[in-house]
Amino acid sequence: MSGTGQPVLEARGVVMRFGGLTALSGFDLTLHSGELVGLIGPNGAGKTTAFNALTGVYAPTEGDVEVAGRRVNGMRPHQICELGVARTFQNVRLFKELSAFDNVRIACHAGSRSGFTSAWMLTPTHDAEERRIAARAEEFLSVMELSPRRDELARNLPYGEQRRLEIARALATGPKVLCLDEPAAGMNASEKVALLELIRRVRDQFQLAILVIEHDMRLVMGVSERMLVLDHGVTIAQGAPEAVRQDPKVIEAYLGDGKLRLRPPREAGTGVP
Amino acid sequence: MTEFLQHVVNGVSLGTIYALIALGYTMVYGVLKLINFAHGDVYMVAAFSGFYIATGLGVRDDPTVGKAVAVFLGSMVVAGALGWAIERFAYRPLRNRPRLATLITAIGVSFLLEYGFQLPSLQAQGRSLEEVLRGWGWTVPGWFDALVTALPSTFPPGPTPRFFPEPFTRVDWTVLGGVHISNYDVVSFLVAFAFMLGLQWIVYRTRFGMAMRAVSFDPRVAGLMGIPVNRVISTTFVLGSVLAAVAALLVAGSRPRIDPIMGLMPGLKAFVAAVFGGIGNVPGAMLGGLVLGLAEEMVAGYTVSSFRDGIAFAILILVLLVRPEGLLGRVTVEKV
Amino acid sequence: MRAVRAMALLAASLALAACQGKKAEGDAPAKSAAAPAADKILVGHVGSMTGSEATFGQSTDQGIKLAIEQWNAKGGVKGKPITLRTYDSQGKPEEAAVAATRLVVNDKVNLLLGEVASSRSLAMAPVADGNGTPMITPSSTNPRVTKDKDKVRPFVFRVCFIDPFQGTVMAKFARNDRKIEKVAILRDVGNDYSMGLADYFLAKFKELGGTVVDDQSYKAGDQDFKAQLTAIKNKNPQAVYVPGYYTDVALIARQARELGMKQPLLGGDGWDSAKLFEIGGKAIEGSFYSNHYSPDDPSPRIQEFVKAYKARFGVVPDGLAAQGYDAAMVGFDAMNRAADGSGAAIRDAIGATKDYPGVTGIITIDANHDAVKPAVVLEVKDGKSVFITTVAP
Amino acid sequence: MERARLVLRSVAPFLVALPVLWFVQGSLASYTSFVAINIAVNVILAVSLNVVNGFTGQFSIGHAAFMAVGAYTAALVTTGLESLAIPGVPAAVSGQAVFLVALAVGMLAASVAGLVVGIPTLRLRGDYLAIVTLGFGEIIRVIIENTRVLGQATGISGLPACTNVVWAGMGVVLTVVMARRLLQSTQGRALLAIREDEVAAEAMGVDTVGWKVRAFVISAAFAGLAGALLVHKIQLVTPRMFTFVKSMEVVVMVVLGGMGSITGSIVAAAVLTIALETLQAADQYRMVIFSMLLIVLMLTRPSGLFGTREIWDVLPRWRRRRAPGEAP
Repeated sequence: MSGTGQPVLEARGVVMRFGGLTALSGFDLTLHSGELVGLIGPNGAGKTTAFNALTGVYAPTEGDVEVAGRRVNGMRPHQICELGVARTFQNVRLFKELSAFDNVRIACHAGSRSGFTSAWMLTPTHDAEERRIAARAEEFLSVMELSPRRDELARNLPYGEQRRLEIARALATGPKVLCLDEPAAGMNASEKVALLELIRRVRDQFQLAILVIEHDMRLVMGVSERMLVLDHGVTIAQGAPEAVRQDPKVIEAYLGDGKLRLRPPREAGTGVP
Repeated sequence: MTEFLQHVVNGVSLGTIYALIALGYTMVYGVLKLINFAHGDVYMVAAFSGFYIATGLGVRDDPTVGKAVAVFLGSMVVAGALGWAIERFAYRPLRNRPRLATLITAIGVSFLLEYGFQLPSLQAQGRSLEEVLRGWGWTVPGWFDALVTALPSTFPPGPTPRFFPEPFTRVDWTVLGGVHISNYDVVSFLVAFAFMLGLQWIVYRTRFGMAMRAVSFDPRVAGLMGIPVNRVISTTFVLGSVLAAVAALLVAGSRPRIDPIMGLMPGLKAFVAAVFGGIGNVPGAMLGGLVLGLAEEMVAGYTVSSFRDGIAFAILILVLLVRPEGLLGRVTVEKV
Repeated sequence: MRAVRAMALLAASLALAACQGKKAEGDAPAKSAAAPAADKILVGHVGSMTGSEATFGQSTDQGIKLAIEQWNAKGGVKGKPITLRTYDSQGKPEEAAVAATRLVVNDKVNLLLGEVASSRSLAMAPVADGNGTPMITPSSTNPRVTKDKDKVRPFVFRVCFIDPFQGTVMAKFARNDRKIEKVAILRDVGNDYSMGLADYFLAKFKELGGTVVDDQSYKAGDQDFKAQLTAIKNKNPQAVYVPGYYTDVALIARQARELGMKQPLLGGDGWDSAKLFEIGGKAIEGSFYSNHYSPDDPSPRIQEFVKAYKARFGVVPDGLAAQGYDAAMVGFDAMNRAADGSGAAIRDAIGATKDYPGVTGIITIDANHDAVKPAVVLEVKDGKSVFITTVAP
Repeated sequence: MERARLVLRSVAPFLVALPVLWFVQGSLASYTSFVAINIAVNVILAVSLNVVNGFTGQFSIGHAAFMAVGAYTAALVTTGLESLAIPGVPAAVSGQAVFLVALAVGMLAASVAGLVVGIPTLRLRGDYLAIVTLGFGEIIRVIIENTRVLGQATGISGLPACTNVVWAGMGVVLTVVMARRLLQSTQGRALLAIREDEVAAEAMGVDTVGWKVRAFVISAAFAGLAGALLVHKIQLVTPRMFTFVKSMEVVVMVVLGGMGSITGSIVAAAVLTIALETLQAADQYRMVIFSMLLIVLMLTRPSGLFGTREIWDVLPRWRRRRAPGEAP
């Protein structure tokens, strides 16, 4: 574990309030390059809210978020993305009517510097830029094993491939931190294992810090070095997977009867609005 | 002070027109998320049905309560039927298609009604419709024959404005030392207010309203839950069109000039009012209409009247920038 | 889907039938005809047959139709029958320009008639000039229609007043005859005719020593004019000048009375329609307007026109129908006098029109290609226009 | 060598179009060329509106306002510089040069208007944004009607007749090349991303507000071009040419052609313009038939003629799709 040097992503005392509802309180997180951290908790615990606060979808009500030492509170998501935080969505949000290739190419956009005029005049710079983007997009498609699906419309891909395409798209933004929101949701056991393997490989290849939200505790434990457990917006435990599993508060909040099995979801509507 | 009060009365009276039409707009939008551009034209058709019925009954020379009721009921029936037909034939086939497709058929229907009513009457052309159709080699079915003979001889009315006879006698009062107000202003406002309350009651307190809200939320799921989606939508259209008919008669009664494009501007303004109030929101439509009417009135009365629409729209844009969901619209945060 | 197909069928057959119907009526030659046969005279009319000003366009068209039918009954111009081809401008200048081009270039009309609004006639004028086809506008009053900057447009004429004349007439009448000192103006801001009249009225009225206490505006088609009227009422003028069209004036008059205003309204020839009295009712009583002629004029010329029009179209003609009729009549009269059928010859003949007894007055075309004719001022009394005075140009 | 090839590729459409248009110009009768110019203007309008409504997925119903700004600005330039002759150059050439300047200035002015309208996209979406564009259209009209320099309701007449098939055609080529190259560039894909999913686009580093404003600016500039071309054909500019109805006509063209389809916009603009012209023969039934046509077209092809695709993507698909007997 590379717990030294400047963290790539740091959250200190982040609080998210929606009207009277506190969806997240006192959320702390330090993420270093190369780390793979699991963020777990029952439904409505505030995991996605934490993601949204980190990536700028919501501005935190209180607290600070820093990316590579730079405070990003109140920045728009695209600015945070440019600083190196990329994400996927719990309910896949691809550009449905565009091809897989285009989906990834759009994400390569962040690094593009040529403007409208050069696009219209087809200047050599623009040409080079387009070629660079295309090559990059191809690369990420192949990393996520989607090359054969290059020209398929995103909405026509099977679910698992849509999930992978979302990761490819996030990778294409050139992130330092990758936030994955339930990447394995809806997959069967063997698919999940394969996906997590892939994620780990991606982390090693691109030297990323990865933050994964996952329901399935066993799954995350297998891959992550560190875990964070949320319940009702409060961080109730964090640390190495083994330690977290033994934590009585986690067992109380999450595991109930002590077995590794998901508790029935809480009443709907206790999470983010 | 008198001038100001007069402006308030005028503004509320104008705003009431917008509100009455906007209520229908907002109902349909609430359920279908569709900008029913033909709504203003249903309003126009209702005014003309009222005109033909009133002419047939001789309202102009001898207005009675019974005739007034007949005029109102008759034109409500025509408007309701038209609303139903528009939904059935122009909108329903596109129900699950891109929302803008329906917008274009709405514009098409709007044009069709406007230009159709601008055609010179067959009487003026010296031909009967059957002759024309036979001339084209069509056989005229019996029911069509009956329908045509039932139509007034001066139909379509053509582009020249018509005089609309008062369905009930106009009374003007002078109050507060010089402020003029008529019974039409009062009745219109009360009717609009009653409609607002009634609609609110229907939407939130009846089984039908519950079905409407369900359809509005997600028509597909509502259908799966056993709600007769088509019937709910049809009924909403009929309801909205009937509202338009009442609005048309109240407006035409006090501003007795009707013509085939009379629905265009009020329809547009009512749409603006509905959005301004928070589209889909019943009290919002009422409030939006009144605010728009008052804004226009005050701008015209106290600043340069040639800037009336411009300044009214500028105010509107500024308010929308501060409250992007309209005055009473609910702020919806997209779930990410 | 069945409904869709039925509608498609209906639309298609309507289109087809409309074209066929046209041919059957026989008032238009086959579409592909490159040039009118020498034994026929083809007249083109560009009018707003649909859209927000369709009522004006259709009235004008009917006036023209009546003129043609009357000439044809007499055997046509120089023994040749006249046919009419009307194209719709939808009230849009750009459509008017295309329609004029089509009539002049493709259909090769001998005479071009139209438009009601100056903004559309202005779009047609370059077409007429550029192709050497004479054009007469029945009711476009803006000076620039016949005069481009300082140059008179060679082929463009009009049979109506120009804005300066009519605005001035009413200002003189109000100030000198009625001794009015304080007047308010309510003009249609989107209508160049109304703007022109109001501007010239304002200038002349001030010149004659009167004061304009308020200058408000409205937009054609508005339902409510009470805001402006309330403001005007507060300034307490002795009369209100409303140089708009009857469609709006009738409602304005009503709403003025509803607000307790008793001042007379003053207006221009845009008021001329029976609908004004029908919709305006008692409210319009006691108001004055300037016009080309008085429909009550007992002269047989006018009475016969009114009678013939009523018999043909079932309604009383309005001012626009009368002007359309006159524009066509002046044109045919000129063609009858012209040396030959060429555009230039007809143009010269129109320019030479002198003391033509039209329905809308005795028309003489001056060097500016404008009609010189006296104006009459009428008062509305008992639902009729009553002649008050004549104002010479 | 490579550089020369790139430059050539960049200007090729214009090099090809210019002689073709010269040839066409010479062979068209003046009525036909008038209709052709009308079609060209409508194509420019539809394709440019497609940038906002089709590519970016915003809903603008105030396109006529941008047209008006471009038209009036260009008219002021041509009338103001009419007497100005560039020394040593024939009058005709100098007139064309002035016209080119006028078009450019018109586009610039319109794009500034586009910037003003684009800014509310910061906060407004969907129908609320539509109302702002509509309101802006009304405001522009009201301003023109109240400004003496712009001729109020009468407008400015006596403009030089500069627009011909070559100018209008080059306008179309410029607009279409702009739209096409935009669509194939990373910038254009940013717009598509906004249309598809604004939240996701933002999260992928697309500055959604910035690109939306830019889309409005570009779209407005070309609407201004269309306006400037039109008024220098009919030699007149009046506020009546830029009403709400005009804006709606352009929306109809875009939706009918298929949102986001460039060729769709072109075909729809041409078809509708020609249909209206042909229907002149139908007398008073003209607009009635036209509106029925509109309804029928929309009911039979609800996603527009070509959907979001281009004509060449669609034509073979038709054949393929019809084969298994699927209902169209």
